[in-house]
Amino acid sequence: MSDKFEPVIIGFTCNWCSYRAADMAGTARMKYAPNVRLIRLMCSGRLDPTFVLKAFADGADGVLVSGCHPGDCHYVEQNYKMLRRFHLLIRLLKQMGIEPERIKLVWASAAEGAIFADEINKFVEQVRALGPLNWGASKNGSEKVMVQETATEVPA
Amino acid sequence: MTTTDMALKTSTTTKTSFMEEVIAATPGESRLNYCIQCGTCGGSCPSGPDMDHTPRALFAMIRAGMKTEVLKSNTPWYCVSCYYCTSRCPQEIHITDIMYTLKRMAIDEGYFRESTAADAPGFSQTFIFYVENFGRSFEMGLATAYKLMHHPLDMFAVIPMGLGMMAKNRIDIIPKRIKAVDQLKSILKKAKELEAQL
Amino acid sequence: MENKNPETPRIGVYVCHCGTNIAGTVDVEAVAKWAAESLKHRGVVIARDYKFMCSSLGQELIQKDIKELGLNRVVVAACSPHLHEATFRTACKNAGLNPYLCELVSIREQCSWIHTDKAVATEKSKAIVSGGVERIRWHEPLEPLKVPIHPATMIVGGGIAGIQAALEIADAGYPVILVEREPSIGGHMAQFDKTFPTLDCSACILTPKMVLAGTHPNITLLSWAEVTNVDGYVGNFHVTVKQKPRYVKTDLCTGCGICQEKCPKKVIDDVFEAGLGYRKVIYTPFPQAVPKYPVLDRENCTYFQKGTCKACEKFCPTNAIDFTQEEEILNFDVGQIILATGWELFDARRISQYGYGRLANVFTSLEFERLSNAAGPTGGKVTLRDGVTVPKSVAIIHCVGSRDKNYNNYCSAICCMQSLKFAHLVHERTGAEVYNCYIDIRTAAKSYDEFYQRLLEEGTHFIRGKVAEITDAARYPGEEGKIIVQVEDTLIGKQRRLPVDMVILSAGLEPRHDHKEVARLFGLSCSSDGWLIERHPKLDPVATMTEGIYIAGCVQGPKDIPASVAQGAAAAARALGKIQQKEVSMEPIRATVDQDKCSGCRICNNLCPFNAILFHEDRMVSEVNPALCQGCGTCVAACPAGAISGTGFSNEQILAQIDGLLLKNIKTLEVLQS
Amino acid sequence: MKYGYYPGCSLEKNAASYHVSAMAAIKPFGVEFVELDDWNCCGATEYISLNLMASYALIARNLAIAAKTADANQQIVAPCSACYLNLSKTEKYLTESPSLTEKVNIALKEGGLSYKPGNMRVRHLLDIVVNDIGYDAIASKVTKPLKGLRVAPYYGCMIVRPSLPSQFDDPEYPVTLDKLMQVLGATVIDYPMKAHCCGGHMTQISQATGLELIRQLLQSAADYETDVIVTLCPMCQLNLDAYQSDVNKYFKTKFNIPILYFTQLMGLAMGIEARDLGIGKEFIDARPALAKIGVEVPETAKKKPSKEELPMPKMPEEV
Repeated sequence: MSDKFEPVIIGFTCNWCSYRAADMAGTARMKYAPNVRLIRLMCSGRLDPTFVLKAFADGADGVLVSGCHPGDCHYVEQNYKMLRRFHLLIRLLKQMGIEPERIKLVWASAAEGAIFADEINKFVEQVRALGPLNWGASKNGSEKVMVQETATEVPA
Repeated sequence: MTTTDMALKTSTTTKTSFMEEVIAATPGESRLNYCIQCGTCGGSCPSGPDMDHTPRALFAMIRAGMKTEVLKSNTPWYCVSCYYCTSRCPQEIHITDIMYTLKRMAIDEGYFRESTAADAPGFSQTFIFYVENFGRSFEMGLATAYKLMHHPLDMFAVIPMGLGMMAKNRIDIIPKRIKAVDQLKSILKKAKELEAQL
Repeated sequence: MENKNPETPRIGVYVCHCGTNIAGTVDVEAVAKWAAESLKHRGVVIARDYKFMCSSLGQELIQKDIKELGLNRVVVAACSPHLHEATFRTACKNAGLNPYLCELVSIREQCSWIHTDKAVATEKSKAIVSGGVERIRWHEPLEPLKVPIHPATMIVGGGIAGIQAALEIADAGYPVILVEREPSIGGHMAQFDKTFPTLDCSACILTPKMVLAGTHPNITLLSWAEVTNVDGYVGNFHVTVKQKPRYVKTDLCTGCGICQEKCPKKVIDDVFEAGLGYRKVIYTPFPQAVPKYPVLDRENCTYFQKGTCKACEKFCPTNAIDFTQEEEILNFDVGQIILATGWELFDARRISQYGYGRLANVFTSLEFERLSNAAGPTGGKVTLRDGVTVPKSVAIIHCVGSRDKNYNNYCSAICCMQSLKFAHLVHERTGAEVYNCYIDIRTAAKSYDEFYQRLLEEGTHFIRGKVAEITDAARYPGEEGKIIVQVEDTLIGKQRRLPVDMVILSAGLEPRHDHKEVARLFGLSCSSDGWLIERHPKLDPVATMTEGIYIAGCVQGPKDIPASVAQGAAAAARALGKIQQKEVSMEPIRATVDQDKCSGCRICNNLCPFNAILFHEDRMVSEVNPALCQGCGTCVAACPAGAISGTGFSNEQILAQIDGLLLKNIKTLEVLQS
Repeated sequence: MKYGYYPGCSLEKNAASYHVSAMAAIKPFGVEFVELDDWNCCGATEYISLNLMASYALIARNLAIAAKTADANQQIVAPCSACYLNLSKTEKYLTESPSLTEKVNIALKEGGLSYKPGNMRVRHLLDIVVNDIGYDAIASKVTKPLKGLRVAPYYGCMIVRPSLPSQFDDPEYPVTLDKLMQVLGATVIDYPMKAHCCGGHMTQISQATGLELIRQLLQSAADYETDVIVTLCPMCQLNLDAYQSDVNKYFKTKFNIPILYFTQLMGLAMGIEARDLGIGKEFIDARPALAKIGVEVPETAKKKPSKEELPMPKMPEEV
């Protein structure tokens, strides 16, 4: 292992498309960066902004969010709802001093293992270039504040 | 690097395949690697019957790494830029743009002299001589210089048309010149330096 | 974060070698050892590694520990949960542990298979195991939901797939409601003359099935009807159907056909005759139509336009004509639904260089089906559009609108065989020279390639090239008055111009124009191409993500008759399986609203695509109907009061998993110790 | 409405009648063209065959000038199809590729210029006429409908293909010029070659190929008994007009179809005098065809120059 900074990234996938895309990349033995640790949700619509803040607070340097392609959601259209939340979340992160480049949204169908792997590689490089976040550490103990209180939804 | 790129890399022994070279030298996403050899381009091409290889065949040859044969071909020089192939291609390959790339490569590497369209670059070069030095194209100069250089015997054949153009007042006898020729020249000089670095 | 669960967690961690699949890249012994030591304070009682955890010996290992060590949580680190989650949950269940207290984390697809550096992969595996351990601490025992199944099934679409499904279920003794939009069932197959590769007469094999479907005591057939609303959930759907007025009393009509004969007005039949023939204003689309009752086309009816005529009424021997009929709304309770709404033909006018609509003798595939049909407008005589001239040369163009990024990306699957069939029919009926222009000949099914061989034998000219353009601009002698097909013959690398009398465009299959509305109506999703998405492309091809709704035939993607029939039967088998169970168990991954916390803001109400969230106006709180909820969790994430929680994917579970993945559990300990 | 106007080299001399007639035809509609200051040649299809960066820099200089021209309203009108295509395509590629833009800007900087792509609308003259001025406005100005004149609208390639963001008509079966001619009262013939190639530069590179392409076009139009072919590109006009006698010689055909610009017919229908529209500069005499609709074209000095004749002195610019 070299001395270069290895970011830690938490990835959220949906159960149907993007987790299966990751499975597909695995089955096809595509090699990609080991920096991402995945959490499987049922749907990207389940993504509570709290999860992202929690990941940053816990020491993650980046967060990857992925779901089915627009129009392909297994719950009809919940990925769109995530998309709306995602844009708000980016604004929130900016206000908190977190670079928006530390979070990335990837649409991947169950067949797009290659795309998924590619996007992870690109994202890892992107976060590597930004350097460590150390958000949890710098806020030292204040992380509890941002859990639970920040999840809001804009009505449709 | 996409996985497609990886697959290409591993399938060839050479460091960079000819196809990769062509793709790299074409602006935008050429999609050359997506060709399914359906022949829509060859069927659509107005000069297709006079080309020594149809565009489709040329793409297969590019894949096969037949660089010399490809760059010697008259195909790119017979392209009339009608964009039928590009517009109809079911794989959305930028065929016309690839033809321009092949022309540039053929000139850079000198292969065009061996093609059956060996004079075609001369036409482009004469045309561009006026553009680079005057900022405008110059039909009279183009016709005479190009014909004199490449088809001296045809010179007499073009005289009636030239005279006709004059009679109808449709041709300039001296080239027009833009005001900022020097500015243009320095822009083009820099652009050529950048091109050489590619 | 401390566990609020009263039970003290006793967790077993099992790390699988998967032969060398995992062990080749991950030091599994080290992972297990680390878990036993470093996660001890998080409740890990035992951690083991084993060659193949999924083998019966591996499962017994877990079961033994559950019994002997009193484990109340199990984490298996092995392959993807999509592969073996059920295996390990069942193993736990058999040992007396609630299956939902077992979590499978993937260190194969997510780690060993995608990485090469063993040290890095081992560290990542530890993090993944740690995430699983933190998560399982928050798991609760769950029981599958049981819902009773209504024995009736609704089938939407009366083409061959829908008919097959209806007959399978009806024959098994259960009621079916078959809804068809057109006046008759039969679908596209009823339009064909011959079917590939055996060249059976389409009507001969289809009409008996139509008659059976029309007369079966267990089938309620509603033609000229459309589904307008679907409510409910698996086992208990409420479907609203709009019965369009026929202006014919079906209890009086005998189907004698006198009204059709006497109706003075003819219009072009765009549906059944594909625009190539005429029908009367009061009509059955074809003589063998099921049901036999005609339909009066109000828009074109002289009586409805001008108030006079009524020829049909005057001549009807049974007084069955009723101009006062109105649209009827019918309601049905059914347990399950099968969608078989089929396909539409690609509009060949979109490819203007093929000249369809401008050049008279360019035909679409459906037009040619009618032209070659013994019951079609020419009585099966293959002629040019003048209805008289027999073509001497015919070009058949494959892949029209298919495999083309400008139109549809996908292969329409049936066109190669269909084009070969056309070539044969043209040979047989006219003796003309036939040119088939193709990109690839795809004959990958039983007896299909043999049919290709037969066409080669018949002397069909096969030209490998996608046709560039079809024009009437004669360029060379011999081209005058012909249609010229310009194509590169890619096998000789030359442009060719084929002067022919007739061109048949093998246009591709497209989703119905209203596929999006249909998907929304039934709560399904379609792919970007517009075909409905099956639950699994290989292992569950007729089920959908909505429990109790199945798809069959071309609504799922282009396919031929044998495949449509197979899917119709498969969908019926799935429905029958559920009917026989009398009740259905559903994964207990559901959202629930804590009524004490709910502020009644109703933000969640509009987010649910399954209308599973009810609002109690009286108490001003929302409630999730567990039978409708599919467990996506969008409402859980959206609830500003944190009043909604998702079983199986709760906030606590996911937040804990984040802690675990980032080894916060270890780090906290280290901080405490230092 | 004001637009930046990029005439292109051809309209200066060879296709001067296109320029003159365009100006005359748009004038009654309050449309104003502001010629870009000191514009340069677009490089046609030739420069890109020699040097990629230089060809983009050459075109980008014009885009940069247009962007600086306040009266241009971020729109460039090009009457020549090749100029239109080059400008539009360059705008598209620069917008899509930041790295290409970066390099082009390094070159432009040498000339004290810079260009930020993404806001410029490049448009063909026909687009302005049919979409901005509109058929209805034109119809209201038609005083001498082209009744009885059989017109073959000829689009050529580069305004309909490839599909650029500025595209305004079907790539295979365009109709805007057909509709315009109908509005002018002409009998429009629907012939299959209207968007095929005029031969482009093939007349220079391989005469046989070039002449054959011209022949195919003339043949198709002649099959439909056209009186006149109407074009919207100087290259198409030149190929079909100036090489028509060569085609006749080469293939032993007897084509005699005048080739006019659409703006010339537009002007005639609006009652503008033929001499104010540059009519009379064609090689194939348009007078017999125009006589059908009662248009008289004043005699030009010469009909056919003989080989012995010496060149004419340079004429003053037309008004």
